[in-house]
Amino acid sequence: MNIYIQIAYLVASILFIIGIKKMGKTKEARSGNQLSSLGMLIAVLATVVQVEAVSLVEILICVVIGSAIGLFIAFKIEMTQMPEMVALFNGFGGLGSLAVALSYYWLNSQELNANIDAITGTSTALSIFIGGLTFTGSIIAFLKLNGKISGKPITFGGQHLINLILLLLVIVASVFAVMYQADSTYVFALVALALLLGILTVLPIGGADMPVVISLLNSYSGMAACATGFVLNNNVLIVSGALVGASGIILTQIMCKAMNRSLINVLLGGFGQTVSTDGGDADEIQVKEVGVEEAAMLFDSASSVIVVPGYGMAVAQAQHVIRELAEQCEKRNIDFRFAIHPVAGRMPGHMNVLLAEANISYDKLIEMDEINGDFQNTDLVFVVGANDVVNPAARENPQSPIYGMPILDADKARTVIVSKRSMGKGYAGVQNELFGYDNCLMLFGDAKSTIGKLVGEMKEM
Amino acid sequence: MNIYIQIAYLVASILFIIGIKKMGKTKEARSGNQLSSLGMLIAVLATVVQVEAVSLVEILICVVIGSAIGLFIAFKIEMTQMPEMVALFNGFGGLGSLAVALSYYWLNSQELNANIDAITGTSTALSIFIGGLTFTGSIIAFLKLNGKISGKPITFGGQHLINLILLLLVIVASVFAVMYQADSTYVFALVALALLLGILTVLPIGGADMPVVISLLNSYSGMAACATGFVLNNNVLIVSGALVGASGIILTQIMCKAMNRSLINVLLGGFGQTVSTDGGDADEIQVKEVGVEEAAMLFDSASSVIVVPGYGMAVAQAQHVIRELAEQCEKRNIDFRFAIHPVAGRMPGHMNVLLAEANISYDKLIEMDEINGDFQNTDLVFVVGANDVVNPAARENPQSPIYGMPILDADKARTVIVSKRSMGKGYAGVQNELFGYDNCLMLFGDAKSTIGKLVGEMKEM
Amino acid sequence: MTTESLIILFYILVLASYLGFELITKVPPTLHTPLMSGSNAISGITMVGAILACNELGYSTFSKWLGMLALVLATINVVGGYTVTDRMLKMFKKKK
Amino acid sequence: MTTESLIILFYILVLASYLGFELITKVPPTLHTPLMSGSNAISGITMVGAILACNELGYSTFSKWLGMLALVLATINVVGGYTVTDRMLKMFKKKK
Amino acid sequence: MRIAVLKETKDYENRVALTPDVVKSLVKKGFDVCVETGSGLKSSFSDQGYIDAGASIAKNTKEACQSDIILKVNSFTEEEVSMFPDASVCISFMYAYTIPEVLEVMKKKNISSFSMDAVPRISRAQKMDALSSQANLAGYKTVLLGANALGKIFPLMMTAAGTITPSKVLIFGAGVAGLQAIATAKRLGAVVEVTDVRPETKEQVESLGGRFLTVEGVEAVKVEGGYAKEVSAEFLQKQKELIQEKIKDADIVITTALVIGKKAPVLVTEDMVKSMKTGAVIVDMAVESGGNCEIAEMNKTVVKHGVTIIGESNLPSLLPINASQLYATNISTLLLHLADKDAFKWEMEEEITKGSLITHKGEIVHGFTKQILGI
Amino acid sequence: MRIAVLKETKDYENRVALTPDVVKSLVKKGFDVCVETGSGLKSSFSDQGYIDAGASIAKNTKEACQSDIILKVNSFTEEEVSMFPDASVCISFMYAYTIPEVLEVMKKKNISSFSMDAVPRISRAQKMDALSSQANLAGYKTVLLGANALGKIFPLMMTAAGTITPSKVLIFGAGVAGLQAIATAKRLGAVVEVTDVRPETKEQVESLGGRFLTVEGVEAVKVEGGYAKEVSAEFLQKQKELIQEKIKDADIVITTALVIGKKAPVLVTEDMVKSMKTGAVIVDMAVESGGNCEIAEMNKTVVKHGVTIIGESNLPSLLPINASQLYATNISTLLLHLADKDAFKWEMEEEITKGSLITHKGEIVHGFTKQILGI
Ligand SMILES: NC(=O)c1ccc[n+]([C@@H]2O[C@H](COP(=O)([O-])OP(=O)(O)OC[C@H]3O[C@@H](n4cnc5c(N)ncnc54)[C@H](OP(=O)(O)O)[C@@H]3O)[C@@H](O)[C@H]2O)c1
Ligand SMILES: NC(=O)c1ccc[n+]([C@@H]2O[C@H](COP(=O)([O-])OP(=O)(O)OC[C@H]3O[C@@H](n4cnc5c(N)ncnc54)[C@H](OP(=O)(O)O)[C@@H]3O)[C@@H](O)[C@H]2O)c1
Ligand SMILES: NC(=O)c1ccc[n+]([C@@H]2O[C@H](COP(=O)([O-])OP(=O)(O)OC[C@H]3O[C@@H](n4cnc5c(N)ncnc54)[C@H](O)[C@@H]3O)[C@@H](O)[C@H]2O)c1
Ligand SMILES: NC(=O)c1ccc[n+]([C@@H]2O[C@H](COP(=O)([O-])OP(=O)(O)OC[C@H]3O[C@@H](n4cnc5c(N)ncnc54)[C@H](O)[C@@H]3O)[C@@H](O)[C@H]2O)c1
Repeated sequence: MNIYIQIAYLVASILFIIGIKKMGKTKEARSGNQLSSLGMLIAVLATVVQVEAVSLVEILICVVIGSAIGLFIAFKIEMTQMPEMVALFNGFGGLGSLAVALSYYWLNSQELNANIDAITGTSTALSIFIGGLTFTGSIIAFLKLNGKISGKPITFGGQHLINLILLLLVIVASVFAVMYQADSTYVFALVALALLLGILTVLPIGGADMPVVISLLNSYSGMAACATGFVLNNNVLIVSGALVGASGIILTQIMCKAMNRSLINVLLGGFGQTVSTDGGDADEIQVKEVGVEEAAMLFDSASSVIVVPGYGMAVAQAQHVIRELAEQCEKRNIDFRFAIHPVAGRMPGHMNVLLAEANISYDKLIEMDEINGDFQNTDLVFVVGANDVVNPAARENPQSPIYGMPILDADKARTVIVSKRSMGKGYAGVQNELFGYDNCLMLFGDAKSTIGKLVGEMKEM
Repeated sequence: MNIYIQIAYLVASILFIIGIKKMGKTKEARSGNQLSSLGMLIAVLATVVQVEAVSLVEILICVVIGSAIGLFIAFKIEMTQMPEMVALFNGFGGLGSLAVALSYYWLNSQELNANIDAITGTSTALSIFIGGLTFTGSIIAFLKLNGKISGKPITFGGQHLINLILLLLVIVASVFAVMYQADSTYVFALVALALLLGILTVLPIGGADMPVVISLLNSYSGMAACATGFVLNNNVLIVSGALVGASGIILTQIMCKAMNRSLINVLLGGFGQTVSTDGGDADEIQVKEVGVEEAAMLFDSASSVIVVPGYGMAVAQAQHVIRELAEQCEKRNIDFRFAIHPVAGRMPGHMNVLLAEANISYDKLIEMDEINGDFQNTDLVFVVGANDVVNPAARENPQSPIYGMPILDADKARTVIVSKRSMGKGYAGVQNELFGYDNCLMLFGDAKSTIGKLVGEMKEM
Repeated sequence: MTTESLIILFYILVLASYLGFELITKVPPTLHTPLMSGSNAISGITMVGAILACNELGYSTFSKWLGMLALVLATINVVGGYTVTDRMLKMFKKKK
Repeated sequence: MTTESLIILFYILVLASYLGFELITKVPPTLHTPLMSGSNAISGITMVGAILACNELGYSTFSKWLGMLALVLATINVVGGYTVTDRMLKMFKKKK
Repeated sequence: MRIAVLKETKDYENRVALTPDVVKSLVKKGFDVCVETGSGLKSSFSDQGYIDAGASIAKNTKEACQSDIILKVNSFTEEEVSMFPDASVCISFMYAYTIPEVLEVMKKKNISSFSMDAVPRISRAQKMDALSSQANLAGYKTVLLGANALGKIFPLMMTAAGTITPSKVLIFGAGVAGLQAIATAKRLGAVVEVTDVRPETKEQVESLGGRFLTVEGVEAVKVEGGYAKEVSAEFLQKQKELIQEKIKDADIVITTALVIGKKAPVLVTEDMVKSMKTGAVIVDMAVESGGNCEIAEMNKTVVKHGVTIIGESNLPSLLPINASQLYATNISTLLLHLADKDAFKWEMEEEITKGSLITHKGEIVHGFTKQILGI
Repeated sequence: MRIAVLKETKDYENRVALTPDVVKSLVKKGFDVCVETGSGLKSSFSDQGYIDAGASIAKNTKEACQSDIILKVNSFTEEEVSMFPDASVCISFMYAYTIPEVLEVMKKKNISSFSMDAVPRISRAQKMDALSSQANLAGYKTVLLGANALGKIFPLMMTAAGTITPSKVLIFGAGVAGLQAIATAKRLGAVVEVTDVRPETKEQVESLGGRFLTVEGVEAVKVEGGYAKEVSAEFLQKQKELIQEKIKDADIVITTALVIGKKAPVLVTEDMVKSMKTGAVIVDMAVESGGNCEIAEMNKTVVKHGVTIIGESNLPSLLPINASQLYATNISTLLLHLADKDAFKWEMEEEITKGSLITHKGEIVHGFTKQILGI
């Protein structure tokens, strides 16, 4: 191989590395993605140069077709369909790896009748297996997210046993395919098994777990690429495949943690259903949770923030950490104010006493009537242990015991984050529908400790 | 090469990586060092197995001699001599690399009359150059720290020019050594030049900058090992050399930052003198500065802390961050109290007002008379913007205008950290000798912002 | 392939994997989807393999067709993946 | 050495260097000296090279003597380095 | 419609029913407002201020009374009511069950009357809740009175001349007034301890930095509509023991424990007073309904057994400016809820109307009042 | 030696020179202590308390005076001094230059006297600095008096019945008393603005959360030994303009500006008072030395032009328990510095002795006093 091409591959690898690194930070993610695509371009061009136009036309046609389809899908889809698209692309990638490996195998074993050595053979089998599994698994995930297949986990008795048997068959088929290369039955059996396993392992998983599965399959497709690299003895494939494989695994783990599930649980057939944790007292309200890190990012990207303190702030004694939050926001030139509801807390002026204790300047505290018009132009409202005073039922539901009480129109803001410990009710003992609104995210936990962590995150950003 | 040996090398490389990673964290550093030494053992054993006892006796003798010397030095020296020892070892390592490369060169070019290809030749030259430079540079650093040579920067006119010329000569010698391998003059010239350059580049640097230089030379010795790896086509050498080289550079940079100097400044002949920043108003008092991170570590490892607040805390309005500090300490079960001097601040009860505002419980505030006996059993005293009230002159110097005023015996604690903006004086306008005491470290900067950072560090630990 | 070169490739594998681990140690949840999507696009590097695979004369052989199929699929993965990721990331710009 | 194998070694070099950078991004100042000392010990890996270099029969040749010198020096670096580092790190234990 | 503001006649009363600001807003809404001369003087609002706000000034009560709606802070006297036009409407703190004679006169003149103290404490009526708004101010004032009468300072102070230990404030009852008292005493730096019969107040007290004294080993107290109902004898006994223990160290004792419609419970007995430190202070906020302290005297500050006992019956009135402001908002919000500029709505089944209407065209229609008066 | 504590005779004086705690420590050190009966009553210290602490009780002043050292808070009267034994020593707040007659009597009886107000304000004498300790308490009390007289509350309060804006407190002088006043007013939630002639007080004021009103465009004021010296007419003019502007919005004005040994500067003129809001309050801490407010009246609370003007001359005395505690520590520390149980040291060149000794064996030796009396 030409040394320049090798160097191009090296450069591409480095670009991938830097790209991945940057994609872990909000501010640099986009440029990271661009760098990595640049790396890809370099790698592809280098390869095209390397093959010295032997079959340039076909290559060109294929690339054009692929690009057209890719671009079409990428631009057509709605933002809400992103996760399923990722699954689909991932599936294509997996199938691609399978095809490359199979092509290599076929070329050598059937067409050239050359012998493939054990190491290369093993790599080929791995590549086929992982690629196939990734393909069908991703397609199932795609269909589930798409709603074409029920999002409910589809289970049947003994599925773990069946999967285990299939896996054993995969190994057998691989060994035979490497040993008896002249007979193509084995390799096709391998392909079929891989495809089947992909379907069977993903089918039983509930729709809610799909993101984790996709992330894992993504990691697999990286490994498939890596295996292909071993087949073709190509470094850039190995580096980028390994990179994707490893970072994918870590990402999967992070996502599992965020969902409170263990990776092992997902990796081994555990792959089971999520236990539905929100029951009982939340009645019908479906809420979206948010983590501390994401909340921190939301703060970071807001340009105006209004804090609505309530009795929960007093209970948690969170006034001091809120002052820190204010300092963090002011550092970022975020417009930061407090909306004080006249009956927030349990005594007149309750919030005033506490916020004064925390040394928050009087002119940051805005009365309800004055600030109510501003909510709709506000990026982010942070409700800290308030409940009744932001309950839209007071405006909208004549049956509610608090109907007629003036409230803070927090719900009108672009995004609302609510810090409270649970779905517990407020003084008036009524359900708050705001928590189920589309623009509302719940940050569960004691206000003092969660906001403390939030501030910690912001400091690091 | 035997595959098991290769695998052993791979394992050793991984152990080095994990070891280095762990050495960046206080709690794991020791186990990290042990892992890395395990890696070294594996690599050495694998190599010994590989050479198949061709010259086992000599090897054994050399290893025994080297080990004996190493252990002797390592155990004999005082803790305070650590940095110079590191320099010495580093020098030996550099010379070792030089010797290996030279040996290889000699063997092939002179003894076997084989030809060394260009790549290997370049690597050899690099290895010799870097190794030689590292050796003499380290030795000079060692002698400077040791006091055998004056710690003062030794400068002479045109030294940058001379260094540049020498560098050019190095290149010339290298090229010739590779091209005319039969003639050993060039390679010896290269050795001589490398040794000379090491002396000349380090000699002009002041003793205070030595740690940075050693770190840099350490990084160089890693590079030398790496170059040797290229010479011998040995992966473990490359991996560990690169690892040491890269982490050494980063470490150097971190150290530069901590010293407020730029790496470029050090890397290019800038290597110059530090500008002595403490002049003028500090009179003769020589103080030791401490950084936020190190202060955080001191807090982390203390089991009892007393905070002495003074007027500067009031000016900086640092009471709220101090509460956070208290919370961090309490989380670690550190005994945390405040020593309130009766005239701290500018009005009676000044500290009480502020600490009450920050919601610090009354029973954490201890009167002077009650707490004065406890200082000597306290790990860490944190003086925040106090000055006169901890000035030992009040106890010891009858000439001082504050003589006779009772003070807090902060100086009796094991370690004292003082947070203030500068060497500015307090209300009484007198110098405070405490700041120059052996157990006293200055944490310069506005109390609120430095303590804020300190708390940030502690949260991350 | 010789074990010699296998070992070297293994070095690369191990180092790259470790690096992957190190790089993605603390990603905020908002970035999970784009990161997934972006690294997915990278795994489309099989495109390189695909190009090599269809570098045969003639369309007649199975392996050639497979190679071309692989190329189309990998290209979709690469092009679609990068574009979608970019679209997602555009939304993260600070609204002012 | 062939350029082929040079490139592969280069991969290893680059990946290892990048990893080194990533690993040591935020070390507290207290660890500066032990870290320096510890990684210095690692650079004593030339010991491996030295063993290879003195793997010749007879003491007579210059290269052999050089190899043995290298071995002694590298051993000092390795053994002394690790021991000193360990001594330093022992002091970091939490006093209770 | 024409609204009249009468001058308060009760002793120790400094408030006024409407302030110029509120008058202005009512005038804007189309009401005529007439203020009896000198009504606002004691709360620093001059006649001129009212005139500027658009009100007319009546020379005397009689002249003022020639209105459709008559407002006051305290309950109307027989004399005043007899001056009202027939079928007019009046609003004030009536505590109707305490003034059957006046109700008689109202009956004769077909007067409709609303009482501020009877406004139901529901979420949507919070803006009309004068009991809360006045209790809140009272809670602040009670601490200031206590602090001012004490020969010590509140906060901990470490000075060159020695350390002054913080004062200990013991508060009975964590209702609206009690909570504000806690907040104010904490702000000034005192150590605050609180006892209440309602267990949910523990969290509220702690949210303000107070220490809650829990009466151990007794079952919880029933709460109805936010008010504490009569509690068990066992509880009161245990509470008493706890208090006896704690009161010895207290520098200031503030009692706010009311049980509506009944005599206030005796929480501080004479024996307890005797056990207190010389120089300590008791402020009894319940003195008007009999006093939580056995030996408190209404509207007097007395020193008994070395303890200063303050028995102000009308604490909000000591902050007349703010108290009038808040009361004026309360009463005008109620008025605007009940009527527009042309007429009253008389939605008899609406909760607030129903809760606060005492007499309607002369007839007593208020359940609780009827019940107490035995009608 | 025997120490006597005399009962205070001055009006409005509630303090006592020694408290039982301090008596106990003096007794421990070997002194005899004798307390005139009833001395501690007004500050809640009973005779029994002193007896328990080891003192004896003297039936009357005469009996008490038969001692070596005689202590008091306020300066001694001619009558008292005439009862002293020959060559005895006495200590109190003498303000010696104001009582030449008494000094005469002392001369006759060879009395040595130390004055608490003359103790030099050096670091090592801080524990004896009664001026500071008393000023500190006065600063706290002045805010409480003002807050109590105001018809509003201090803090911002957003309630269902409307928002109460925070009170504005304007403080003149950021000495010891002024700073404590700032801290106390801030604690209670007021918005505090402060003016002082010494520029270094800006930082101190801000350290307590107050806003400093800088008099622009005038050079800094000279300060000597921590005290403000007379300031330029230009400064005073500019300051006046600033005050005229700010005083209109103030709810409470507290003046603490003293210039030692001189009549207090007039900072608040009658015109300014007229421009203030009805219901506002002025507390003049300098009323004893002429008053910073032109129309303040000593020991009276008057309402003029709608503004309540409080002129308490003896604020620390309103916190007698703490004030006595601190004073007792101050005076006993001075005493122990000057003497042991057997005799005085008479180190005439020592700074504290030199600074505070007014008469020595009858002769006036105190420079500043001599200077003012023109001797
Ligand atoms: N201000 C007054 O004068 C006054 C007087 C009496 C009654 N009220 C009434 O009190 C209510 C005040 O409304 P509000 O919105 O302030 O309070 P709220 O409606 O009572 O809601 C408080 C919320 O705080 C949450 N919370 C409690 N502890 C927390 C902690 N440690 N960390 C985080 N969250 C915590 C609770 O949810 P979780 O349990 O899920 O955490 C609860 O839902 C109104 O209904 C008002 O009418 C007011
Ligand atoms: N309490 C009273 O009643 C009273 C009254 C009058 C006088 N005094 C006198 O005041 C003194 C009090 O002693 P003290 O130890 O509390 O204070 P101090 O001796 O006056 O020292 C205060 C120190 O704080 C530092 N500082 C100022 N601003 C700072 C900031 N933003 N961040 C960090 N440090 C800051 C200053 O050093 P840098 O400039 O280097 O930062 C200064 O050395 C005593 O001498 C006492 O006699 C007390
Ligand atoms: N829903 C609303 O909007 C609203 C408005 C105002 C008040 N409230 C609620 O109404 C309740 C009563 O408030 P209030 O200030 O009028 O109370 P209150 O004046 O009736 O009583 C004061 C407090 O004294 C307590 N108390 C009674 N007997 C006692 C005893 N023996 N020992 C100790 N404490 C005793 C009561 O529990 C109460 O907390 C509170 O819960 C308050 O939060 C609700
Ligand atoms: N070294 C010590 O230990 C010690 C002890 C106590 C006090 N001091 C210092 O002594 C100084 C005086 O304290 P004090 O309380 O006795 O002061 P003070 O009673 O003499 O005066 C009060 C304040 O009024 C100010 N003032 C004077 N004229 C004014 C005017 N026209 N307008 C506005 N303000 C005016 C003064 O500057 C002073 O700040 C302070 O600096 C204090 O910190 C020092």
